Amino acid sequence: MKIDTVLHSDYTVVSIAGEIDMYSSPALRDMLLTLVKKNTATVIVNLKEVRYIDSSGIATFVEALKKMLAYKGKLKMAQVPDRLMEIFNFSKLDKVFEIYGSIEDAANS
Amino acid sequence: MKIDTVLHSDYTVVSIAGEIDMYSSPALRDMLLTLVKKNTATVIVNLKEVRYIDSSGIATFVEALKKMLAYKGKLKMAQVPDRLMEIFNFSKLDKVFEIYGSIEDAANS
Amino acid sequence: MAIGTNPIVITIPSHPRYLSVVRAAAHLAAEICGMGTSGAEDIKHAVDEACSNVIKYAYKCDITRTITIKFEDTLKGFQVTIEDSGCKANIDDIKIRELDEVRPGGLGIHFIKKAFNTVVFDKKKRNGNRLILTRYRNTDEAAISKQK
Amino acid sequence: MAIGTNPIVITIPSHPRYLSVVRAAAHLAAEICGMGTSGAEDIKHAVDEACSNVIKYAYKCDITRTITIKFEDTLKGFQVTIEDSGCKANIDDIKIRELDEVRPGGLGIHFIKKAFNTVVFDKKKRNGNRLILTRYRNTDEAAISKQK
Ligand SMILES: Nc1ncnc2c1ncn2[C@@H]1O[C@H](COP(=O)(O)OP(=O)(O)O)[C@@H](O)[C@H]1O
Ligand SMILES: Nc1ncnc2c1ncn2[C@@H]1O[C@H](COP(=O)(O)OP(=O)(O)O)[C@@H](O)[C@H]1O
Repeated sequence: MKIDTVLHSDYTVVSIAGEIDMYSSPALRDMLLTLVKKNTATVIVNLKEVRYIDSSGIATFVEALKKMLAYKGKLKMAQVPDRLMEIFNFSKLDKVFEIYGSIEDAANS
Repeated sequence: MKIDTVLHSDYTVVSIAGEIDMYSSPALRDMLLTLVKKNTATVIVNLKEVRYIDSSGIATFVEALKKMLAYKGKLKMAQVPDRLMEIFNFSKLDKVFEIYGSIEDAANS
Repeated sequence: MAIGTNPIVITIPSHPRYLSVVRAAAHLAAEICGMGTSGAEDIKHAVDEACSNVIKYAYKCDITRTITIKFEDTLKGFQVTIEDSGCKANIDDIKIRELDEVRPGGLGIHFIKKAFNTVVFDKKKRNGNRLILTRYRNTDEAAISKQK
Repeated sequence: MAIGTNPIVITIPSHPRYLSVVRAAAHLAAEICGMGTSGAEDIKHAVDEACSNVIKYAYKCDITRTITIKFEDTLKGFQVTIEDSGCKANIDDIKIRELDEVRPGGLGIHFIKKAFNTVVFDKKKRNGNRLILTRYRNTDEAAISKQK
């Protein structure tokens, strides 16, 4: 898994590539919690290059979302590949996360 | 491995996708020898979607080439991915096969 | 694997780093056994979750142990057997939470049950655990879901 | 695999259909052991060729047997051990042809030697064969080629 973070004036884009599993999700958690600690208002997670996510990856996003809601921050998902969308649907997370087709859509919403 | 064969007036294009190994190369051999039996003048092998080739795959191409040379037929390789080109170079087959960047180049040569 | 032939068996150290090897093997084994593209994806995911649970719960994150995973084609269908030598799983501990209750954790079992028709711990195993997962042949997603 | 930890071990039926599982495992194991992208590709290829040879020569295409492949990180480097219970390989039979002589066949050994610094059959094994392949740590392609 690779994580690439870009800070824009209004939002921060976290682009992830590869597989999010029990091995890699701690690094993702560290990154998201760093943003949470800074009370980042809007985090857009670009999932375009993610080939796999397991329950630990989902748990990581849910944890970050809950922490962000506490200070009224927003965690938005963008460019979710079909297979991941299927997993989000199955986990009923499509109702929990804001999901957008593109990073622009996520930024402008 | 998947093989797709298209007959044109002047040449036949054999497009292969996936992995060519000891398991799949017998099917490739069957296909090439069918073309050889018909004394097909020009066979262009499109390797664009081939992710892997082992020695049995290479042996299959060498066998077909030798059989085609016997009736002055031509076996041309097109769109060879970098990793395969490396293997052809290592096996000194870059000097044995005619290799082209595109199917058009192979057809027009 | 034709039915009744030798299984594919893989042993990894109990470290999350090796889960990618198990996933690749599970995916290919399932494809070879004719489980279809989406079936193979679900099986890969489920086996990964089950192995993650072995590391977390049976081995309590001790990364110096081993996990053995067996893939075979049986009369019943595609069968995966996961063995460890860790703490016995207490079935009562394995709480299945409702998916509607959104919180981190508790999803793994759902992914395992999504892919497999039967999920059982073999009671005959003395030490450690032997989890036997079976996906029936020709089950479509709908049939698996309905059973739940 | 950190040096000295448990190896990854995989057993497959001696049928070419399962070589894809071995390739995936070899590639990932090599990557995890820090063999680099091109090193991992070469290792994958070499292990595939060695297993193909077991099926062809040790088992004479009997697909009902098994092959066991072990991947480990040793002090020497990345080590792959391939075991079968077939006919003993006669070292004298393993002729290495010149690459310049173009003919079908005889390339496998070259791909094995391209990826690994040492290629030896363990003489201690009574029945069947145990091929031990070692790629030294920090070997670059150039160094391996020069040795030949
Ligand atoms: N192999 C196992 N051994 C013991 N307990 C387990 C095992 N697998 C799961 N459990 C128990 O079942 C619960 C639910 O597991 P799971 O759905 O994978 O979610 P999570 O691990 O995120 O809590 C776990 O919290 C744990 O208590
Ligand atoms: N595992 C093995 N057991 C016995 N003989 C072998 C084994 N591997 C290779 N050989 C011998 O070495 C020769 C060269 O092998 P290789 O380079 O893989 O080419 P090929 O299999 O295409 O002939 C083979 O023809 C065979 O006689």
